[in-house]
Amino acid sequence: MSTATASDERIAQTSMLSALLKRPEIGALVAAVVIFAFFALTTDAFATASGASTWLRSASTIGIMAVAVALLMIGGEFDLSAGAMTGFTGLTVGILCTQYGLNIWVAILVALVLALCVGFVNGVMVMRTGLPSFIVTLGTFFVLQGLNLALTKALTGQVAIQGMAQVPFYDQPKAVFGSSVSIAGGAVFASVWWWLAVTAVATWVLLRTRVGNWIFAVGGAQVSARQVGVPVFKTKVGLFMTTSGAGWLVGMLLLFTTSTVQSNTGVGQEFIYIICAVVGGCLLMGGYGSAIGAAFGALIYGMANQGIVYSGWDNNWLRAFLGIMLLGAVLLNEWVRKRAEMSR
Amino acid sequence: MSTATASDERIAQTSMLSALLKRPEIGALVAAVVIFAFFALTTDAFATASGASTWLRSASTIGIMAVAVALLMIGGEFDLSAGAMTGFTGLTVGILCTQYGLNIWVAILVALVLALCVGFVNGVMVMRTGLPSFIVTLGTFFVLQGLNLALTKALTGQVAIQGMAQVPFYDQPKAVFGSSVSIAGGAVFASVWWWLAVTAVATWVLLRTRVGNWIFAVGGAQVSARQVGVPVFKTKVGLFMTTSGAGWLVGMLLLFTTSTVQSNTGVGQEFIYIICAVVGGCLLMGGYGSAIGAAFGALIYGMANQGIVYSGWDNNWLRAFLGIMLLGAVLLNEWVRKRAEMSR
Amino acid sequence: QETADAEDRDLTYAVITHSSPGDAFWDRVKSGAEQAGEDYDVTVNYSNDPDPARQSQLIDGAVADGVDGIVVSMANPDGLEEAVKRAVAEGVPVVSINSGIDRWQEFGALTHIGQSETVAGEAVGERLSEEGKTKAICVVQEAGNVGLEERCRAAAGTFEGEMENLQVDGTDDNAVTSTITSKLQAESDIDVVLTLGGQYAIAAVSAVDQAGSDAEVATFDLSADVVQAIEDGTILFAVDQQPYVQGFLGVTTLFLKDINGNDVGGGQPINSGPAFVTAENAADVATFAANGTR
Amino acid sequence: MSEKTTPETVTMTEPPARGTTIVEVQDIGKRYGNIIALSDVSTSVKAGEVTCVLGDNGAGKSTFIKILAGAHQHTDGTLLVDGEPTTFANPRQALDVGIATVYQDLAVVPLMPVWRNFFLGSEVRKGVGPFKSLDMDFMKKTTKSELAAMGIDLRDVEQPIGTLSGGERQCVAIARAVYFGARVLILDEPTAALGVKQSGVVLKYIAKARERGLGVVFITHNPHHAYPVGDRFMLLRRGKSMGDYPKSEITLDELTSMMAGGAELESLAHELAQTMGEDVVQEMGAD
Amino acid sequence: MSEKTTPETVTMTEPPARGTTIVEVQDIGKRYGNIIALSDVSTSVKAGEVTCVLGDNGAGKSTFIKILAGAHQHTDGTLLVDGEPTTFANPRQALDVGIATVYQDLAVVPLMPVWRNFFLGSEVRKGVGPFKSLDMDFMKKTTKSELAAMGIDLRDVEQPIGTLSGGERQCVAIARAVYFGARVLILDEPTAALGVKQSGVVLKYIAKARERGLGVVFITHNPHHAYPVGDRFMLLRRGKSMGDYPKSEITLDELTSMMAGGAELESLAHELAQTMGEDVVQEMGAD
Ligand SMILES: Nc1ncnc2c1ncn2[C@@H]1O[C@H](COP(=O)(O)OP(=O)(O)OP(=O)(O)O)[C@@H](O)[C@H]1O
Ligand SMILES: Nc1ncnc2c1ncn2[C@@H]1O[C@H](COP(=O)(O)OP(=O)(O)OP(=O)(O)O)[C@@H](O)[C@H]1O
Ligand SMILES: [Mg+2]
Ligand SMILES: [Mg+2]
Repeated sequence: MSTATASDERIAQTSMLSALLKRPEIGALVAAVVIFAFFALTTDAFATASGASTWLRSASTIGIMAVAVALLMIGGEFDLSAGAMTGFTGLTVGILCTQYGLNIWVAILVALVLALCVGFVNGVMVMRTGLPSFIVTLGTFFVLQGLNLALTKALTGQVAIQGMAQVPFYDQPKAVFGSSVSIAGGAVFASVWWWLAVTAVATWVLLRTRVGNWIFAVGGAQVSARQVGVPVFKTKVGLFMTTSGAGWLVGMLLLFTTSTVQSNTGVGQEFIYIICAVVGGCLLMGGYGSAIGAAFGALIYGMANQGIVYSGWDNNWLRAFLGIMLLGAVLLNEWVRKRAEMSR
Repeated sequence: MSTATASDERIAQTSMLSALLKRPEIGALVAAVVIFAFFALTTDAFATASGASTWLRSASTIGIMAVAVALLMIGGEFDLSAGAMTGFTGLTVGILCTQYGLNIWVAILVALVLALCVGFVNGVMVMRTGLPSFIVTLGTFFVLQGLNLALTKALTGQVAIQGMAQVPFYDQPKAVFGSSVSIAGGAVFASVWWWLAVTAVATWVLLRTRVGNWIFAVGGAQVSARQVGVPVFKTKVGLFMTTSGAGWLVGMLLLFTTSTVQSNTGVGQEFIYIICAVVGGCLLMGGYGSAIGAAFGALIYGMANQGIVYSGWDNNWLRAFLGIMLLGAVLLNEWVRKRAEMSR
Repeated sequence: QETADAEDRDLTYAVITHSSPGDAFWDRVKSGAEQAGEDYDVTVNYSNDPDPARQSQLIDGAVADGVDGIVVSMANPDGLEEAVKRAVAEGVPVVSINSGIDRWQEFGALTHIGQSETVAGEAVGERLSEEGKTKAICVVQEAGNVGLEERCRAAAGTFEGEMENLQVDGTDDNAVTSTITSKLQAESDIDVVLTLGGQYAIAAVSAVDQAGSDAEVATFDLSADVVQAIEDGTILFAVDQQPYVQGFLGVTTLFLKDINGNDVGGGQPINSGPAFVTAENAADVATFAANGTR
Repeated sequence: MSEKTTPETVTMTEPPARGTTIVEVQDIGKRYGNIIALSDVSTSVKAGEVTCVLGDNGAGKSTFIKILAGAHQHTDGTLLVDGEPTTFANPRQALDVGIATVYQDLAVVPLMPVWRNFFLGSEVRKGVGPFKSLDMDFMKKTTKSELAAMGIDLRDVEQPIGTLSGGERQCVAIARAVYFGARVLILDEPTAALGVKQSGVVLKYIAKARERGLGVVFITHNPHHAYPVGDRFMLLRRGKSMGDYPKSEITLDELTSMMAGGAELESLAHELAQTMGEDVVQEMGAD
Repeated sequence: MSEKTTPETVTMTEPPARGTTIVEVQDIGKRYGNIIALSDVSTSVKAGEVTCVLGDNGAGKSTFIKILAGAHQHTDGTLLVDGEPTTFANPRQALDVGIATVYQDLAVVPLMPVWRNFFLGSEVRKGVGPFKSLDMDFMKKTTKSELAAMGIDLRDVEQPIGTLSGGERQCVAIARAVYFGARVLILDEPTAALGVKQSGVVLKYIAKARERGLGVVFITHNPHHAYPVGDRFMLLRRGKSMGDYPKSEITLDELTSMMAGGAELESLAHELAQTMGEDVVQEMGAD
């Protein structure tokens, strides 16, 4: 990747490895390996096929959102409605199918369109009013949260979708979003494949396409990007729509894996996504980061969460352990990154 | 305030009012007035003395934290542990008094020292590691949340403090933190006075002292501030300690107003503080904002929250209403600010 | 699964509930389960998550971990169906507690130890009607929580008067008090405030006082302060679902199955409550409440 | 625009006939809130001509060219492009009619690599349909060679542009504008941060662009840079135009003293003489 | 430092004896990761002398002065202040020994008003004990008058500095350093964004500072600015020192051709001649 003139006396040394070490996700990768090793050595179940199946599953849905949120963050914006969006789309499909008997695929499509609309509205509001996205999407978050609760209660009389599995053709989307295949004795859920696919596509877009270039630019220096002719408006609105689209995907994965969604599904998760993205090397102020790093961040989170349970530590301390582990991972991450900087 | 040469032909017009309109809090002030007027006109109880007593009370504790968080945000940092800190200090005092029979004032002092230590650690970690404060204080938040639950449970066998009112000398701190005086038929709680005092001091520090100058500078351009000799480290650590000190104050106010604290007190509130600060005109990336604006932000939040109850709207929609109101307030805020910009 | 004899008690049970962190009710379930673990010298791992997807991951995780039995609360049975069935298929005995009375047999659980939020809620609704109340608010401290919503819904179902939910922000005590105060100010004909947790009852008492209303307070769940308040007459009654029993019996059932092959309940669900704590019997439960076991 | 594939040193397409007016402004003005940064300025940019905009600090030069570049919208007067009244909603529109700009604050994204900055907004792609991806090799090679042509020998085009020296960054911005400038090239103090050699290269570029029939707007504080390449000189003072002179009507000395505000300069030279000695002031005077 | 209350135009305290070495560097070097920006540079800053640092873009000039200013720490060699080996942990320490700096990127906080930026880090206060508050009137007045002395007539010192023009911002940074510079004044391309008049004022300031016995380090690309005020000329190329000449050993022409890299400049002039005509090149050559 490096095109440096090897013979330049102003460069101390350079190597193939050092190019890799420059990548923003390297720290998260190392932290993930360390956490894996820790739990693999201290607990029995963690490194088994069925153990891995559990933490991969829990990392996958968070990971998909984290990758989308990472793109948005690189583009310099936040989406606090991302968590509630996963519930919103799941509830939409659930209500349309169980209460109104709509065809399940049509319901899925309707949910997608609604999600994209919300993303579009978020983006347009942010760009047109000049308000920080943190506040605009917080408003959307509250609205979605209220809708999720009030509409679900009003239409189903409950706060969770029931009887989804009895809906006609339920098996078809279930195969796409909620099935699992057994590999070496552990179930690998569809969400894991989706996660891999989303990460791969996002990485390719970010590093190899024009749009990726624009995302970095609008996040790093919006005025400058505008001055050299980057379509800032379109790029940002597109990013918001990508995030809400990812929310739809995760909503479907949740709905068809567990065959239910609750009105409070996803509430509070929006920060987990941001955390994963930051652990994965994204800058909060935008302009720097990686999609694959966010995926590693989600993996760290998923592994820590499940590993603590396997360790059998007192559940009341769960949060404290999680906090310490998170800080540890980020510190390790930073240390690796600094070392990489030095040796590049 | 303006020292512009009145006769400069390059300035279109200038006035005393326009200097006021330039202030970052002007939008929040207008939004607060609008929300007040709205609920005063549409509900009976809102504008009565006892009604005002209620929304002032709920705004006050949020307001104190919002002001501290606003200072920190102007200084370019976040503190996600601020919410859990209010619970942490209250629980500390509660446990020390009810379980260990420590003198109540000593317990209050111990809690203050602990809070300041946490703030100090937050600040030092952020400055020494170069990690974003968003992540560092998130770690602290998790740790505090875990401690609050696990320690309270381990030491008291409960998840909330019981029997606080029976502690000796309970009345003394109650008078300082938890009393209320009746004004025009409505009870004004001690927290409201504290809120006013904190806002006034913070505003003075921000606009009229050297430290205030430094706060704006470290938030606006840390490298530049360092280059001209601003003690960046001290300023930022001091800000973190201020925030955790405010967390202590609010913890005391909660403990002595309700005579109990639960292990999940304050969890999730950290974002409310940030929201209030942003509604009050603070920039998320730092370097701009106002303490008094954050106080208005808290007022808006408190009024909206209670006003919705007074209006008797379907409570399931609470969040949706709150979201719409928040967006409305911020949009109004922005509109006023833009107008002010134009006419300055 | 090996059949352990009384000497070889190297047993591990997982208790997986749908509680949110720090919830007082579920804290007592946890205490009961852990006490049982201590008494029988078996390992009890408690974990919880209100999200059914996460909860079913916890169940899968426990199965992967090779536990000897699972105690699970099924607030949202649809969401847990696959995970519970998988566990049963793997030969892990499952006992459901608290909620899920309609589905446990279908999922292949050993038994169900109740009672659910529905039963408790219905009892409260009836009781309030008996007290001659006509207009109530049900204070929900966590929006969208399945268990809390169920309590209010069931209470409203049997209550003869009018009952409305009031959402409050349970993590801000000040806001809880203020919001209840506002509601009482806005609708002065409210004559009872029903809260869903001990702490919130205390806040409701001060809110009633603040608003100058003559509503009374009733609550789910106990705490030392609540018992004190009942004795003082500021709280009308508290309904004790005896959560400790649910945790304790859940583990006991698995334990007996393991060491003795017992089928506790004999294919029927077991009831764990509810019990009402009023001014008459408050003194009897005061010490237990202070211990955090009732 | 992004389909260029010939790695020529300076690529310019569509040169209009020499002397035709490409851009014209009439009584144009700009306010920021109540601050009047520019008012009543009229001039035109012609193909094959270099218009130098001169003036004190804060005179409104950058404001003026930001209007031409589409970065700001004028609040008064008219902007005509090819005779049509126009308001550029954004710089993209200006770029699309062939106006490329070097901003005084350079318009670079500090954290992005040099080559990505160079091609930002006009990326070169290869492949077909939805699988079009960046032609990274070509872009890196072009960046390196374009900069080398300006005398900047970059270690690594992957280096974030924020870590370059001030002058190196300036050169990237200039090379970019020259590479993409199709009809009009606007340069706001391009030589400010440059060494003598690099300044010479920039002047050469300006001369070449003029040669090829581009209209050039050139802002500088150095009369020695402005006079050799300029065809017309527009003077701004405190947001107002003080005149628009063809080269034939003005000498270097007149230009210098106009830029410095005439009489004032002399008293300054006098003062400096008292502290540094007479001989020194002669050198100064030449500047 | 912050207790100044005399609103003089240029306040300088503690002038050391002329000719004493204040700051000295020996074989100093700086790496950023594996990039060697500076290596083996030795020179000294003496009281009452102006040291000009010259060199191409990216030669390492800014890196060098950032080490003197405490903004970066050197990775090799020694920095001596008053003969003592020192490493400044931060710019505050350098300021405290009387070294004031104008950075190439100016070190201003864009959103803060001009007057707050001017006094940032050295605020003037009044009142006693914990109730000390900013002496806002004095600071505003001083800011306005110091800028006026440089020929910048500011509309409003409350204006955020980010809305000033490039040159106006530059003047604020210079005026601030001059005002607070006690023993050493370091200026990194101070005149780059300045008009002819403002440049003259800056040169006058440098001469005055020298007169009062301050050590000055002056970086510029303009030999016409460097030669009149400089006492010694240090040339950097690609991070290495190419020599350190007293004024007596060098003429303006030699300096100019050294800065431009000798032969290359002539071929450049030749090229430009072909496009612009002979007479033009004469002017160019003089630069
Ligand atoms: N933070 C950094 N990381 C990596 N390289 C850097 C960094 N800062 C500067 N450099 C490199 O060090 C070299 C010297 O930079 P410096 O800013 O000192 O040059 P300069 O002589 O001031 O140039 P100019 O005249 O253009 O301002 C440059 O090639 C630059 O790319
Ligand atoms: N966004 C803005 N808001 C308010 N005033 C502004 C803004 N931008 C520029 N100005 C003012 O407009 C005037 C003209 O600025 P401009 O940048 O056009 O000057 P300039 O001629 O380019 O100066 P220089 O030679 O120093 O770059 C300045 O006095 C500046 O303070
Ligand atoms: Mg300019
Ligand atoms: Mg430099």
